[in-house]
Amino acid sequence: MELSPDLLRQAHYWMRLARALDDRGTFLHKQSKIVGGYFSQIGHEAVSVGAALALEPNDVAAPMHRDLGCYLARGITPRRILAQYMGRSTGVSRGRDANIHGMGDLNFGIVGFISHLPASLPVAVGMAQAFTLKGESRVAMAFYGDGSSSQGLAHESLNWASVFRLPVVFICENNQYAYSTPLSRQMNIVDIADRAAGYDMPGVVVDGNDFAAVYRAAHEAVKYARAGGGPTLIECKTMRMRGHAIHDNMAYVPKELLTEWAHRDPITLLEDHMRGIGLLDNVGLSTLLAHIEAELDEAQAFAEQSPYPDEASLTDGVYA
Amino acid sequence: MELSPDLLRQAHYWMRLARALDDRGTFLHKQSKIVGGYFSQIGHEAVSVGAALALEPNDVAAPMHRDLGCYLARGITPRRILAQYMGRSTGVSRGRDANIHGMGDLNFGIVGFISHLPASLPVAVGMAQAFTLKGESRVAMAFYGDGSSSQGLAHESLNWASVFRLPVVFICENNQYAYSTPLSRQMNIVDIADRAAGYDMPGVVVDGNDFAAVYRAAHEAVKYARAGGGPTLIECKTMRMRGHAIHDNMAYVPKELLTEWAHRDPITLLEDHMRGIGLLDNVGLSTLLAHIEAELDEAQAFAEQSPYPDEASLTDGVYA
Amino acid sequence: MTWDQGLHKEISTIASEDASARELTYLEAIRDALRYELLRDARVLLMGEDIGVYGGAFKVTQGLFEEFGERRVIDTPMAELCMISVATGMAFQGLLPVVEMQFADFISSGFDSIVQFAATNHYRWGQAVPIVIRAPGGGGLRAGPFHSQCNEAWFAHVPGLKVVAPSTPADARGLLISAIRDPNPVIYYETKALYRSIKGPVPEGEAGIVPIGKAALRRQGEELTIIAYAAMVPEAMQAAAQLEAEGRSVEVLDLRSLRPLDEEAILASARKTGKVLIAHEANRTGGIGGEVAAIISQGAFEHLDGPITRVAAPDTPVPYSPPLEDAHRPNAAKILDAARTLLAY
Amino acid sequence: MTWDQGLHKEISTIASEDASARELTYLEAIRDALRYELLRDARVLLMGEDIGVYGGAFKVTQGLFEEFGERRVIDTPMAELCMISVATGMAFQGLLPVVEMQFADFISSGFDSIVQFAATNHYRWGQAVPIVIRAPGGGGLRAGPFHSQCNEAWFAHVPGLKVVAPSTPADARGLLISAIRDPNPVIYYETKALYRSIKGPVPEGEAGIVPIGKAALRRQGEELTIIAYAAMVPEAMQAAAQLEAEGRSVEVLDLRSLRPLDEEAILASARKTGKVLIAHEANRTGGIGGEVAAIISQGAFEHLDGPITRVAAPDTPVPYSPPLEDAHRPNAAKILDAARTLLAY
Ligand SMILES: Cc1ncc(C[n+]2csc(CCOP(=O)(O)OP(=O)(O)O)c2C)c(N)n1
Ligand SMILES: Cc1ncc(C[n+]2csc(CCOP(=O)(O)OP(=O)(O)O)c2C)c(N)n1
Ligand SMILES: [Mg+2]
Ligand SMILES: [Mg+2]
Repeated sequence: MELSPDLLRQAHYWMRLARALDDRGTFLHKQSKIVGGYFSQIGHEAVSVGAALALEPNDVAAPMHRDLGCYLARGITPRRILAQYMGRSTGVSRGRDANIHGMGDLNFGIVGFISHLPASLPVAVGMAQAFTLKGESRVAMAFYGDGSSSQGLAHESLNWASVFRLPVVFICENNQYAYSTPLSRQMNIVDIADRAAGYDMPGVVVDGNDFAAVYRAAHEAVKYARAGGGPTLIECKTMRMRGHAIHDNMAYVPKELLTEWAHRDPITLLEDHMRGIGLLDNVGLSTLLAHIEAELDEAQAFAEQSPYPDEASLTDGVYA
Repeated sequence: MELSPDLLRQAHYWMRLARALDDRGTFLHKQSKIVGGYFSQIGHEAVSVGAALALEPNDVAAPMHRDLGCYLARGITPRRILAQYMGRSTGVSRGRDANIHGMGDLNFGIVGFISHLPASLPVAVGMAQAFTLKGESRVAMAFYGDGSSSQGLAHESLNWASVFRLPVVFICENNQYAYSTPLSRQMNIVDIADRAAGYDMPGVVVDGNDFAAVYRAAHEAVKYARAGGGPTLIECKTMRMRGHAIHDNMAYVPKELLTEWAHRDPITLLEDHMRGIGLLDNVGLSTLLAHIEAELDEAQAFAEQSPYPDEASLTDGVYA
Repeated sequence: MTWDQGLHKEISTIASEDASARELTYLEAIRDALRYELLRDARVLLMGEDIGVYGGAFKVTQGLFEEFGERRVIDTPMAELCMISVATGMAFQGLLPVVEMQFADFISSGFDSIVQFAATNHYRWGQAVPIVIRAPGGGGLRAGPFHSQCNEAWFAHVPGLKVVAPSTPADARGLLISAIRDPNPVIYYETKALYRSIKGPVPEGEAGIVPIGKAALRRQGEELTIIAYAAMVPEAMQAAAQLEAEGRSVEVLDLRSLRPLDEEAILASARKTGKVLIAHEANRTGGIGGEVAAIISQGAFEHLDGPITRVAAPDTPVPYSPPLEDAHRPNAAKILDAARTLLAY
Repeated sequence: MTWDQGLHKEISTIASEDASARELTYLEAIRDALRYELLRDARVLLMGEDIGVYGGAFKVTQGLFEEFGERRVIDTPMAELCMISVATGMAFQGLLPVVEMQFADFISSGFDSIVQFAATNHYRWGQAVPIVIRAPGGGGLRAGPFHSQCNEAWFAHVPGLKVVAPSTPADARGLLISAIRDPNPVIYYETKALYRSIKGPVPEGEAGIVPIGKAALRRQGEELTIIAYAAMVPEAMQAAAQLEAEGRSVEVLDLRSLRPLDEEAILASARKTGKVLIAHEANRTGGIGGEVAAIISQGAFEHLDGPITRVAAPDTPVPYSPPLEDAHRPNAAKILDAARTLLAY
């Protein structure tokens, strides 16, 4: 499948935006403008954007904490995200949930993330089952990590989706670590995608730093799901390029491993490709980056000027 | 591997004892002498006895509710079991736990069963990890069913055993049903053993009604585990020949399926084989059965004459 | 009666919808509510282990699979944790799932998803979770530690959840309908020991819907209030009747709803009688009784004429052997004893 | 200080064993207890996510992997439910595992195995389960609904479990040593907000071991008792000091052990002062405060001079935004307010 110039440009924008928003967050955190902890997703851009762009607007996704690109590409704005990080009333969770947690908005088909991993999987399965029961031609996508793959709920979710042949796309982001824990302490196999066979579903391994590879696999899986084929498991091999969260200097990661992956940065790879086929040049890139910086400046200003939630609202919304 | 006459005779005794004790329980339940519910294990004798006999006395097992043969073969006596079913103070749990639950006694390397399936798996994994840490050459065996295989804990346990390469033998008793639920509602695959590949452990399918097949596979797996090879998953294909528990008439099971399996009764199969090689004749069989009936008569009398626990002991033993 | 003798029986009497003054068992009333809601609202569906073809371990859903088909009455894999989250996902997409735990004891296997996920979505990001979790609880059936639990206190502590526990057929129906229509996750504790042991008049149609959060005064009295719920309500009524025969005037308040508690009704009764006894089948320490006592001791302090007294199960698992279970389980006699002491105070 | 600013810091000061009058932080005291027990008893081992090479999310176990090696300090897969059962299995075979939940919030993922399995084995078949589960709990750190929970009440309701929650460095060590030596499963709640914010003298060797089930009278007084635990103890002390400055005499009782509760100490203090305020960081409804109030209202009824008062978090998840979290979290000022009202009663 040839990827259209338009798709590549979109992908480029969202991946650059995710990266820039991530950097902005780090900067704001250093300035103590961000409340509490902060998760970087650098290295994950091709996964989150590649998978998200394979969905239709009417589909749904349950992203995890390094899928900023998915939130953005589906329509959660940097304004709302920065306001969220700053605990403002204009943040996605209106100051209730922390950093990337609880950033859900079903108007954009996004489920709010919950810490307890891999909770995103079964909720996507349930949404997919609702689609099936209602006869809607929609697909649910769920993300989980290599660490999350050790949790029983990962098994229950994949199995449930398989038993009911539900339209779910499981994106496993294998970024080599779960907090400080290397793959060897989570599993005794090389490819998590091998487990798909235990559910009679397709299991695919892709280069998670290659946007086109992620997009193609996800697109295929979405098509298959929508056609009634059932779930697919896509394992994206990538690398978490920062610590688990901002406080973690990841001394436990071998330097060489980071260097190796740094040479395969997903944005650089995409840009090299786009330059090669004449879709990008230096001018185009600086224009885009300037545009993004301006967008983030505006978003930051919006967030900083947004009020904190009124403490009188503390108990609002515990019940619907 | 040729099975020794002695082993076959042992197996025959335990399988016959399990079957007779099971029948006795049904009889006593009809007489309202057994308290509460009652689980039959008919059809499972080759699995529970075949697996248990592959263990050394110093090994441990965490059996489930249809593994009567395992309890017996490891030394829990019919006396204690019938007293347990009758809620007597001489029962294995001293009247505290119900029917086949909580019949644990580590003097015989048996863990007390808990309802919440498949709780037997991780506790066996933990015991195996203790053996490894202490440098003991012991093996832990755990049982679970086709229904239990849908639970996340099954995944976590197999994965944990694999990651730490622990001496565990997982016996999956695929008896076609989980309560009323057929395999097709638990999984979308034919062989649960296929999932072993997802943990890089050997996965074996055996005829669970063939004692020799179960024993050989279990023996192999125990040897492999003891040699440091790690865990093995053995799936035993069998059939639950009664309802889920005694109240269940299993109208949901196709008659033909039962007939088909009735022709492959594990005890008949073993006895045919023993007759064929001259280890059993009619006289030998009647002698054995008479011996077993006498044993059970004595056990029943013991149980019936045993006192109920004193209600003053109600709160004893909540804490160690 | 033990759990296998009778409790699991197939029933031929599906309550007919047109009977005008129906007498239903507690179990039939539950089924009636499920059927009524399934008929009324296409978004309602049932999910659970063995609830479809088999009709459920206790036959509560018997006949519904045949009537509504496999898209509305769904037999699931054996995976409680996933099941709760799947129900939550369905609710996100406009369905109204009613999930059956085979026994309340197994709700602990789905606990994580209930307390962390279902309970918090609306507060965190405004997404309602209209699911119901049916939990057949309680003992007295010789079913031992894993088929007799009363674990409602775990959930009564969790903001975002509602918890109800009916004690009559009418409430069994009326509260279940409310639970299904409630936009929040509701844990519906149904009492196995009441399934077939009690029968009573049950309203039809939109009549008799019981709001969540309202206690029911089962009996008026002046000298003592017994606060109870679920299986302990009939026991409390029996104790109160006996005391009346002895010339004492006792009020019985059936909580029905454990979260939210009907503080107003609790305080009103406590203020009126000045003496309160709380009875529940759950373990004493950390049970609902503690919360009720705290509410009263704070809100009706000046009206109290005696120590708030709790009658509850001692702090052990539910034992199996008959003499042990009988000693363990609170009942009318134990309530009576404690009530006499309190009345004499 | 937020959870990422400071809480996760690497520490260079491993407390030296021979210092005679040591001042340790709360966190150092926990580590000291772990190290002491690891040295003393070869059966003791630690298990958890990221506790080995990394030293734990809060660096509580820092240095122990290096000192004791991978057989004593075990980095595990991310699987809390399995972890608890594995620990139980290890305990069956003579080991004494101390399991770390990365945050107390994640204990719900292992809940099933704690309440159904670990808690019940000894009652059911006589098999002791000497495990400890460390649960770093509590808020005030801008960490939101999933990294701030106080969920001790779930476990305080379960027979067979013990639950402790130290508030001082000395107790952090003394109770952890007791927990490790206890033949029962003990949930050890450690308070993240106290990790590095308090320092105090910590005994060495076999000195200063704190028995489970004994409360500590932190301050004597005549007019009012404040009962608290964990993070609310320093807040209660601050409130009491303020009240003293205003001429009032306030007693502060630190529960330390939540199951079993020290009923004797609770009742003695309630009888003495006649006015009781209970403060905890957990949600109000169904919290430990209810149980304590019930004990007092039953056991010290005649001595009460005012309504038993609770200061606790309102019934919401712990919100993230600073003004919301501050409004949510009980503190000295809120205790003071309530205490003044009660004193004026
Ligand atoms: C049930 C549960 N236990 C522990 C944690 C704490 N925790 C947060 S993220 C994380 C590692 C997750 O690893 P992975 O799934 O590989 O995702 P990654 O962070 O690498 O993207 C852990 C252990 C959690 N969130 N949930
Ligand atoms: C967590 C949990 N949920 C539900 C049950 C109720 N239950 C008891 S046995 C059973 C079926 C078990 O099926 P399987 O594992 O195949 O074992 P089998 O009974 O067929 O031997 C169910 C659903 C349970 N014991 N545990
Ligand atoms: Mg990872
Ligand atoms: Mg089965």
